[in-house]
Amino acid sequence: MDPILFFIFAAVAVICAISLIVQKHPIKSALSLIGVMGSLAILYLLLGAEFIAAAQLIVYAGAIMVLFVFVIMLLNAGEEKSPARPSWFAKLLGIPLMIALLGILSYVIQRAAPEGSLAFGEYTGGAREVGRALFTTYLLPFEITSVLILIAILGAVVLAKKEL
Amino acid sequence: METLLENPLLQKLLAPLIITIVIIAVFPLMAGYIVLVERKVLADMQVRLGPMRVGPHGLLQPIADAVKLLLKEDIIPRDADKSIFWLAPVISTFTALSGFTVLPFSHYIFVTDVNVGLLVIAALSSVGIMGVVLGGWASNSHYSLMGSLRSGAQLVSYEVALALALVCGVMMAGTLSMVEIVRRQQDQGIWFAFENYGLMLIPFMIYLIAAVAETNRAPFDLPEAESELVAGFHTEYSGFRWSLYFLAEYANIFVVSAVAVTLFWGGWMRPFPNVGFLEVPLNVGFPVLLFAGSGLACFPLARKLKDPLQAKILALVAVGLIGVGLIFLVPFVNDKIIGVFWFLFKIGLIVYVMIWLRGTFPRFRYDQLMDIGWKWLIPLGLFAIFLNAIVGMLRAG
Amino acid sequence: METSFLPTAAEYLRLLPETILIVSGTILMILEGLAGPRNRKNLSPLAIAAILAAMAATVAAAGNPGPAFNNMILADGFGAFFRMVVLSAGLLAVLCSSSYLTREKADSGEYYALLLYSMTGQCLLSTANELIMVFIGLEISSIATYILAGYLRDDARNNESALKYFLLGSFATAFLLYGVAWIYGITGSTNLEEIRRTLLNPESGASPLLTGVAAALMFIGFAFKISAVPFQVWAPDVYQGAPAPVSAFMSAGPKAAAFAVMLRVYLTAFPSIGDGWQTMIWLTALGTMIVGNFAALTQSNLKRILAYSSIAHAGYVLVAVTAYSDTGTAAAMFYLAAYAFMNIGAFAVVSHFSRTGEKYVELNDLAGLAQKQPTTAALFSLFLFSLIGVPLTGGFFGKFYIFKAAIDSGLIGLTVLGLLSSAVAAFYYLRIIVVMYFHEPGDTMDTITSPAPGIQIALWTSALATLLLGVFPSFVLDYATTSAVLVR
Amino acid sequence: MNGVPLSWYLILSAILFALGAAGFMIRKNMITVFMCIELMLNAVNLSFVAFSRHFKTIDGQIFTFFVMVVAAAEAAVGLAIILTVFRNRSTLQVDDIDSLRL
Repeated sequence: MDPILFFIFAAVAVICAISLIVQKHPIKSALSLIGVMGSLAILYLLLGAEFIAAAQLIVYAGAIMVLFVFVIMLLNAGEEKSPARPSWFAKLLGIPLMIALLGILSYVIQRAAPEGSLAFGEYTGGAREVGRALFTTYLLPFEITSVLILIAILGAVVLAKKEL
Repeated sequence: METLLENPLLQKLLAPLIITIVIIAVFPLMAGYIVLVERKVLADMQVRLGPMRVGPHGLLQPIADAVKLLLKEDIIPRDADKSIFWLAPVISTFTALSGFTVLPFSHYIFVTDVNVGLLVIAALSSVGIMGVVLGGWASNSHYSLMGSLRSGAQLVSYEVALALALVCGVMMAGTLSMVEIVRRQQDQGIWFAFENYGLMLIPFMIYLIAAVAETNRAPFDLPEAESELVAGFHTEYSGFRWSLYFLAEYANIFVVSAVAVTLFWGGWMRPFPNVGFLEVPLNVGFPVLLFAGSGLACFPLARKLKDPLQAKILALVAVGLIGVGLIFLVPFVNDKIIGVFWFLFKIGLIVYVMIWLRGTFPRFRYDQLMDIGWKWLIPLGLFAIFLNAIVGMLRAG
Repeated sequence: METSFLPTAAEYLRLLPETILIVSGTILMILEGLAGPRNRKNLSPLAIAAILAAMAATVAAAGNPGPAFNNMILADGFGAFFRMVVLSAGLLAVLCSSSYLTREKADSGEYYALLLYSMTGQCLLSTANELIMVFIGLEISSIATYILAGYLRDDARNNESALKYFLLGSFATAFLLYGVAWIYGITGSTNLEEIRRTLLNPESGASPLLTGVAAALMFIGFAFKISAVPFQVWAPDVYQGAPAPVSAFMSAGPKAAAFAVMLRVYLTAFPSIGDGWQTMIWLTALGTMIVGNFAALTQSNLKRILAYSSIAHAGYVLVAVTAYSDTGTAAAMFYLAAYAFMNIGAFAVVSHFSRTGEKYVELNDLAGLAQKQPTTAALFSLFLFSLIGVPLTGGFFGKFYIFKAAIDSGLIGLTVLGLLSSAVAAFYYLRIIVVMYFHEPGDTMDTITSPAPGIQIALWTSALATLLLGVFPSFVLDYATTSAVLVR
Repeated sequence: MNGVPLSWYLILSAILFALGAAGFMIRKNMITVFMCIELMLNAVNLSFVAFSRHFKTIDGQIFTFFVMVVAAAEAAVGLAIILTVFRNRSTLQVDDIDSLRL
């Protein structure tokens, strides 16, 4: 059962990711990204990370992507005029570099990654475990993150408000 | 037959499957009747009759409406983005109906019990926003776009208040599983709304207000403000696609009410769960009186109707209602369905309150709406969390 | 176990500098909100007071070094050193900003709040002892700096600078994060000490190949932040576009913090792959020095020249990192401290000179500055001499220690090439001095006013610090040497 | 066959990461470029969760949690920056943003 589910959603994720970078219209790219995020959420469930799966949908699909779509709509961004004309930089570096990166990573993973088979249901990290870790071991990062969010709010206000 | 039913895999798969099918089959009908009730109640508040033509007292109106919607011409605006125009209502409906999967209708009727059930509902509702936003965008019309932007902003804002109110309830329950939340209330013998010397009523009120806004209902129905934006994000939608949005809206109302009932009103438990002598009057007497009484009340109405066919239909409905009431007298059956009865009854109450609000309050202006969300509900929600946490800690010693 | 996570008073003390910065940043923000747009006050004195308090707290925390909050941070001498560097850079940046913002009519508490938050992130980076803190510290520092770079949002140059910095910075963060994920996958931990133990333990079965790839991925992330070749492309555009005081801060504070965290991560966690790492840094250091110095030759915009010079200087520090020894680490620390002062000093002059809207930032606009404002010109020359590495300035001893450490580690080739490239560098610094002293003043010189008090304080402080480091380097170097041992 | 090897998850993660990085290089619309960065972060998250499951410890999930928070903060700031750029130049093409080049 597990491998079947894995392959279905891995395929969805990869197809959506490819669609993200080939779609001409930003809204469709955004939708593709939501597709990737959704299928990753299901893979997280397969990996027993229930809380993270739910958070993935709430934070990424529900908050971040809504923000993206909002901005695309506000700016009324249309299709790209010159979609398939990557600059020399991209041609020279981008694609071959990425293929090389992927090759190296896959080779390394095949050769040296820790062995192990992950079956569904052997280990789960629910809200309780995550919460406990956040408020004990990871207390400092958790509290400091609030500063990060404050900066984000402050920054958005500073950059977007009517007058300085 | 016995062995087949005892097969664990079958039990694991069959029960959820049946419940799912029942929900998908019954809910559209139910949504239709919620609308009928809404129209009737609103009419009553405005001293008029409401739908009266189709069926006795408009009882068959929902079916007529459904037929009309399904047979309507399917129009897609020429400049609309076809694929997204098609996808948006599907997203809305899918996420709204998926919320049903974690609702505990009674202690054994639920599709699945997830450890993070409440988060699943929050996740689905936050993804559901995409349906609204994309629908407005894909229509390629100013009214739709404005409506969807407003609606999206509203949903995102009120989701925060909603979540803060939920946190209070989760704090009381110590779990995110919907079934467990009700079990905790059963163990403690009290609905969470009245926990902490009644302080939990604050988050409940916040939840209720935010839920009304979250479902785009009056007085927060800005996205659909007819006078300004025609019909908001679904201006360009018609026929079947429109009815999908419509279904999603009512499914959302049902789900947010169900969450309120589960988290604050004891889910499938009867009122006063810890008072033993009320067992029989509430669990048997009340439903019997409710159904049989309303059935009996139909007879005088039926006699007044001039059309004999309509009178016959109404009498049939009355008999049906009495029959349902009598079922509750059978102890074995009562035991099985009383949970569902209370669950749905409480949801009905909350839906009634929502209709009531719609009939009473004028619509807010957009800036007022944002002010209420950000400047009142969210600080109040944070305050409620602190208050309930401290009081809860003191109570625990 | 249940109660052991409660932090002790000593642990709070070790976090005190960051706490002060966060609290005062928030107070500044609230004051700004309370004052309203009408009765704005210059809030820079408050920010200065907060930074001075944070400096005092750093000194106090250094008296009782140790880990805090479950080993999340390690407030040791190394951390204290970089905290001081970051705080000094921030202090000078605030001093420069005050008059700059008034001039651009953009004075607000939010700017200072963001600056303080950004410094919080950099202080956390200097003391981070866990990859999660590295990540969060880096993000706090970066996100605040992205906003600062685009702070004057009606200025197209600011927008562009912020956008480039943001897009490339986030891209780099993703690489860093991927490396962290791999390290976690190899060792099962994100604590630097534990990673070191696991990697050095031959029974752990950690593959060196995998560790190398992970360390390289993380290096990409760090290399972006320190603008090392080939990830330096953003730096000139960003430094040119951002407000001058922000560019000054960016070239000193975040860069020092990024070096701090890079040194700590590689020295503490990855001694097992030292050889491969050295080769990689060797190439990067060389490339960074050459690209920085040669590209600066062709520039005519002062901010761009300083940007390329900052790339070149990152290259010198990388030479010290390549040495991979305690003296090398100490030399890098000393150099970063000296560089912070001389570079902010130079940017302070540019910030003063460029006038409203940063209209005058071309090299030729400097013509005749020596006649109009001999003091400013003299101080600018001092900073430029220090950047060249002329004796009696901090820059000289910085370079001296770096190349000495490199020779001690047998990096003769790199040392020779580094010295050659810094000889090239002397050319473009001297060109600025020539324009200042030997060209006739143009019409644009008429509008120049005398430096604002804040700028003057910043100029004199930087000059004093540059000279002090040039005349009595041992005070700082000794401290750097004793604390460099700590991260090994 | 009732388990998925760890390396499959890692390869999926590597594929997504490389796609995101490639998208970053070849796309011209700055919003899409930003989305490619989000894709890369998501790919990293998958690795974290898979490793967390492999070690049966919660640490990787915690890291994922922090990455999400940071991504949200980044999105807010990044989109605000994109808005200011658009306000001044009315373009979303990265190539058009070149006034600083000499």
